[in-house]
Amino acid sequence: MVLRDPYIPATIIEINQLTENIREYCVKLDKSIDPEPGQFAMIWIPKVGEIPISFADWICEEKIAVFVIARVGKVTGYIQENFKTGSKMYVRGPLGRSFTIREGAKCLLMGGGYGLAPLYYLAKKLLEKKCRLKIILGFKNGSDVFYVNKFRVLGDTEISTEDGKIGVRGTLIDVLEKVMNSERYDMVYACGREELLIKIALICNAKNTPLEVSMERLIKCGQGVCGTCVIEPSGLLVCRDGPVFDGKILLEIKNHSSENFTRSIKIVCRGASDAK
Amino acid sequence: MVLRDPYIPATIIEINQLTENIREYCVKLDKSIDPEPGQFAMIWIPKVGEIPISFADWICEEKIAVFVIARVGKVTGYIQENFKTGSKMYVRGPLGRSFTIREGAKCLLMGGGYGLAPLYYLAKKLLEKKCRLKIILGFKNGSDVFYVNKFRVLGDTEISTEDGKIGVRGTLIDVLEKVMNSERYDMVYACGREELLIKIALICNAKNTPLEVSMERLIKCGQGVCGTCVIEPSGLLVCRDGPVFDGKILLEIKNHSSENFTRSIKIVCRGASDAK
Amino acid sequence: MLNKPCTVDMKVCLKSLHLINPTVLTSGVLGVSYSLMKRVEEAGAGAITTKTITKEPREGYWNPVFVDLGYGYVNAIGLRNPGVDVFREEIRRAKKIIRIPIIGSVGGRDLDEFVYVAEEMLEAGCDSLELNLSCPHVSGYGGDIGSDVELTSKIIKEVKSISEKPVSAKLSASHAKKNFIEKYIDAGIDIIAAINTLRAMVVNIDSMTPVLSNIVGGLSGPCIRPIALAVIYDIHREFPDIPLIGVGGVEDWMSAVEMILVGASAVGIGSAIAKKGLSIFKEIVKGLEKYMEEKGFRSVKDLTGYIHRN
Amino acid sequence: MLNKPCTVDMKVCLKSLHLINPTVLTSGVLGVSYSLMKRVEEAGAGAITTKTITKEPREGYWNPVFVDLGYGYVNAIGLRNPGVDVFREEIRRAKKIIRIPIIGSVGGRDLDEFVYVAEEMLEAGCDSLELNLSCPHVSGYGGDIGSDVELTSKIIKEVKSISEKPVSAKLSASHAKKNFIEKYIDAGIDIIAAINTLRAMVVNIDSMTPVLSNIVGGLSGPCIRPIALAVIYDIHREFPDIPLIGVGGVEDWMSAVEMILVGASAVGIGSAIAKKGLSIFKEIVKGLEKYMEEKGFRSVKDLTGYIHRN
Ligand SMILES: Cc1cc2nc3c(=O)[nH]c(=O)nc-3n(C[C@H](O)[C@H](O)[C@H](O)COP(=O)(O)OP(=O)(O)OC[C@H]3O[C@@H](n4cnc5c(N)ncnc54)[C@H](O)[C@@H]3O)c2cc1C
Ligand SMILES: Cc1cc2nc3c(=O)[nH]c(=O)nc-3n(C[C@H](O)[C@H](O)[C@H](O)COP(=O)(O)OP(=O)(O)OC[C@H]3O[C@@H](n4cnc5c(N)ncnc54)[C@H](O)[C@@H]3O)c2cc1C
Ligand SMILES: Cc1cc2nc3c(=O)[nH]c(=O)nc-3n(C[C@H](O)[C@H](O)[C@H](O)COP(=O)(O)O)c2cc1C
Ligand SMILES: Cc1cc2nc3c(=O)[nH]c(=O)nc-3n(C[C@H](O)[C@H](O)[C@H](O)COP(=O)(O)O)c2cc1C
Ligand code: FES
Ligand code: FES
Repeated sequence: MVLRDPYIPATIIEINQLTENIREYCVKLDKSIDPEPGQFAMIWIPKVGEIPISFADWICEEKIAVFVIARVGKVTGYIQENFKTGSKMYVRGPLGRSFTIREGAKCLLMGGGYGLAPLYYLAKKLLEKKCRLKIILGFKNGSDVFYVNKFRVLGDTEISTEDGKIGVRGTLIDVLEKVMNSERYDMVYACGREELLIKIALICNAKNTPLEVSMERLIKCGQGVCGTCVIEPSGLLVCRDGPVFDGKILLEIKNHSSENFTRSIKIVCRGASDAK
Repeated sequence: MVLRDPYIPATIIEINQLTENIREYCVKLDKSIDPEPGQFAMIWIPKVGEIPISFADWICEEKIAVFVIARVGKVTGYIQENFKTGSKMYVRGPLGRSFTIREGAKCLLMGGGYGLAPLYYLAKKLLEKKCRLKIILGFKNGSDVFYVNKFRVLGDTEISTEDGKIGVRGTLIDVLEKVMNSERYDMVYACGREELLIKIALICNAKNTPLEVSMERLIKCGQGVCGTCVIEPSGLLVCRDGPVFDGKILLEIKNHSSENFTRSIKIVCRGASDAK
Repeated sequence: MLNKPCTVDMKVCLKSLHLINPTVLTSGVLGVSYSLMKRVEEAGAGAITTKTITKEPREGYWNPVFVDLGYGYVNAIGLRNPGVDVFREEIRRAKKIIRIPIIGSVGGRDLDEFVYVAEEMLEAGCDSLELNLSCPHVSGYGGDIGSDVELTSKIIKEVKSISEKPVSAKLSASHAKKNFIEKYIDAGIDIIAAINTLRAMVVNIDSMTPVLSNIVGGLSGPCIRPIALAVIYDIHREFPDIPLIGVGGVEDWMSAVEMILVGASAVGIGSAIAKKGLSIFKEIVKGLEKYMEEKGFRSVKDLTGYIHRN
Repeated sequence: MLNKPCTVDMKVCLKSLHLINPTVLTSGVLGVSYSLMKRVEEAGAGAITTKTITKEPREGYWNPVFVDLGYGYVNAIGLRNPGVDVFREEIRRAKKIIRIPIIGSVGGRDLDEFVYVAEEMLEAGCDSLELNLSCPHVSGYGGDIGSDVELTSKIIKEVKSISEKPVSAKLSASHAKKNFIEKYIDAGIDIIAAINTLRAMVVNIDSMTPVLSNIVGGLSGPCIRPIALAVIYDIHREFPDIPLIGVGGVEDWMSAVEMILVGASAVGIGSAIAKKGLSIFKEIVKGLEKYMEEKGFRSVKDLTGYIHRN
């Protein structure tokens, strides 16, 4: 097919403030797509920028995609400040590799922050495939909690907050250790900050439990040609080989998201920072 | 679809000498096509040239096209001199507009020379649509006669030769006048030299009988952009609006094939020759 | 028409050349006979450019001359034309029956040929001239002229001196450079049309031969539109006052909008006719009109170059 | 391998650069880190060209930087690279684990930058250098250098004077002219790689804006192959002795065959990786091998430029 450009026009039909920094955007697309859980879209705001955002949900019949967007910088800031119901964005995707789903598996899902987004869509799809779900959600403070009731409908859900206002006081990891000690899971899925993912990977590795994680790097082309989103030393590309990877890659990773995410000269110097 | 080029490789599997100048080539195509009677192919012989040839038959299951080729000049001469079973040519098509077929109609088909080619394929298709066929074939001499038995199977066939060796002595037109005086036809189809077609058009016009003719002009692009195959004064293009036209256009034609066919500076000067 | 007021003005002016709408039949496609020009007018075109005409008749290259690649076309017709002495009559006849402007495309190998052909075309009644400085596959013509900016400027100056009608330069993408165009404007050029086809070839690996008899030809069609858009964008940014005819890959009303947004006052339509036939003109005019209504533009002029102001 | 003797020689030589097969990762695609280069070697490439490296780090342009059009791509990455001082380490590390040749792509705004970067790249262990004279969307770099034939010749001469390794010039289609190349050869160039992307843009008519943040970018992919083929054909006809790397729209073994037939000794593979991933290298090598067997060619060398002799 000869394309005009790969962007599907999309109109915001609903915005929900989830926490101080995080909002949920329900957007109606002009064309149907078929995202799988874990895949992401590139969201283009003309004259502002283009960023990768995971599918938090997809309502096929109505061509509605749900995006959960945390305010971090230029583009996400612009969206939160300027976008209203009726505002337009342009979506290219779905891109990347999705989570693996095994029928009837006993699954543990864990995540924090906007990492809940892909997990929510995953949880829905897992249920469709008759999986049993245990869900662990971690938040910084009580005021950061969101989506909990939506998850409770899908499976047995536990929460941790560092200030202890809701659920267990502590982090995801505290809950994880307890849960993993009392039961075996066929599959663990995790999504959140990379330090957290590494800890989860170590635990799962020790317990010999398969783990899939969703990873982040700066995304430029999104189609596996520019090399920006590389994970060292494997040479795997987040946009193409990921964003969902086997948790094992976290055990040997060399360039971490914290280094990679700085949109400064540092990003481009990733080669150098690895060397040290 | 992204094409490499529009040419389908084709291999000659059978050659039959029909008359001194005319041969029948059965070629097996690498890819299936779906020609309708009256449509043509551009046959490309690398390093030699490319010419328009009508489909004389198409055996769908085996992807075999039949071309009846008269020797006239460079490319047709090359084909007759060099092509054997196993030789390769390249086919682009089907191109152009086909004959109109009305279910159950009473049809008169007439043609001469390699004009029989499209008529044969047409006759087969008409029979499939339960039409009744009267066929008139005209040849110069007894030695020019071909395809007659193939036509006889399909309908009531009469022949004329100018030397009288086979069939009626005289031309197609003599037979036509007789036939048209004794019976009415729903549709007349004709294919042959343009002088002949004009005479047929005059007769059909007088009798108020619908006529479709297959026309020729020099074909360059074959896709309706270069304008080479134009028929004046209508501006109709043989490669795109034809080669099959309503016989009426013959009554007002300004540039005749004889002028147009000379591959000399004359062709390019068509504009001028019209002016006179 | 009665119950819906026509709110959008489709007329465009390219200097003194007035078009009822911004669609222009581009040079080399169907503009070879009065009858075809008439059909193009009836199909709804705003103007017609003739095939490039040379002094002497040219037979052009042998078949194959045109290759459809799906995403574009490669052609090497070879400036096939009957020569201006014959074509003059074709234009005269066309002028009697056609009301939209006819732009005569002038070819030549040197100053003299350009001036000779231009003079004849004007005498025959052309409403404008377009100098072919860009055909990429006929040695000595087109691009070979256009690469020599001094010669080209001289040609423009001379042709302008004999012409009261607007004169346009048809440029190739590789010659649409700032320093070239500055000189053309100094020389008096009125309009710029860009782009012509890009030198290209098609290879058949089964026969191990080129497909075109001339070996090389010119690439046109949808796939060159990104290149044409950048050329028109660049020229309009540097020279916002010169009217531009955007040519290259216009295949529907959306591509016409793209061309106009980046700076074209009118759009040329060429090889898309292979796929869509002549109905493309009305399709584009209708689609463009509807788009402008929806976006609230009153005239094509307001849409021209809008991307630079948005 | 045991019961079928390997009758076809896939090795190619570009001057003193020896490739196990004629597929080369083209500059700007994945050649940004040692780990990616390793993956490309494992995928079966014959050689790797690095991203174009400049003296200072360059962040490149903001998103969007890459647009898929179906028939091709328009990109404006903006020569994003960490600068040669950092990239030197990447090359050193790559050289330790990679056996196929690494061609360092050198970028610069002037003679000094080219020489500085070239020197560093050589010291880090590059097996060859490629001078980027053709990137179409970074002002001051690439095509802006390549359009100045005198400066370019000087750069070639200087780089050659410090390099014992073969040096290639990466040309754009519009600068691949006979009189340019003559001078490059006089200046000592060893290899020519062509073509780079063509200046292009993509417009979104719904938002009425350009899609790329940089507005203009470069067109690559299948749709530029007809242009690249004509460039390689033209160069090989005029200069049959200079080894050519044919780049532009190579998307499968058939397009590699086309490139080699018209005169390429090796083929560059770039944006096709977006569609096919890294498996494209083995696919091309296998397909090419089979084609040569069927057609009775013993070596890629025999196939190179065959269309000129057929
Ligand atoms: C596959 C994938 C899926 C994602 N899904 C979501 C999602 O569902 N919801 C959501 O809110 N965010 C998601 N992100 C992160 C999101 O893309 C970034 O937050 C966003 O690109 C920041 O853009 P900005 O212009 O607002 O920030 P910038 O102005 O570009 O940067 C502000 C800060 O954010 C950091 N940053 C830049 N790029 C990224 C990045 N790719 N990831 C994280 N931090 C970054 C910078 O280093 C800087 O410190 C996802 C990222 C990836 C790679
Ligand atoms: C739609 C169409 C269908 C055709 N179908 C058949 C067919 O089924 N069988 C068949 O034998 N021929 C057919 N022809 C005619 C055939 O195309 C020509 O005979 C052929 O192009 C001559 O090529 P050449 O290189 O051998 O002759 P050239 O060397 O090009 O010319 C030799 C002589 O033939 C004349 N000539 C050139 N082009 C044509 C032409 N298009 N038509 C007629 N005479 C021409 C020249 O004026 C010259 O006098 C068809 C033509 C058209 C337009
Ligand atoms: C068959 C054909 C013939 C052409 N002949 C000419 C010509 O004679 N003079 C000219 O200036 N351009 C000629 N062109 C170039 C077109 O005018 C136009 O610049 C080019 O095809 C790009 O537009 P398109 O993509 O709409 O076809 C020709 C193009 C085609 C396809
Ligand atoms: C994303 C991308 C980045 C590129 N970066 C460079 C570069 O840094 N240096 C360079 O010489 N060419 C660069 N190019 C051009 C390619 O090397 C190649 O010449 C062009 O893309 C045509 O080949 P293709 O059609 O196989 O992609 C880049 C191309 C793409 C698609
Ligand atoms: S973002 Fe370009 S390769 Fe992943
Ligand atoms: S042959 Fe070109 S228009 Fe018919």
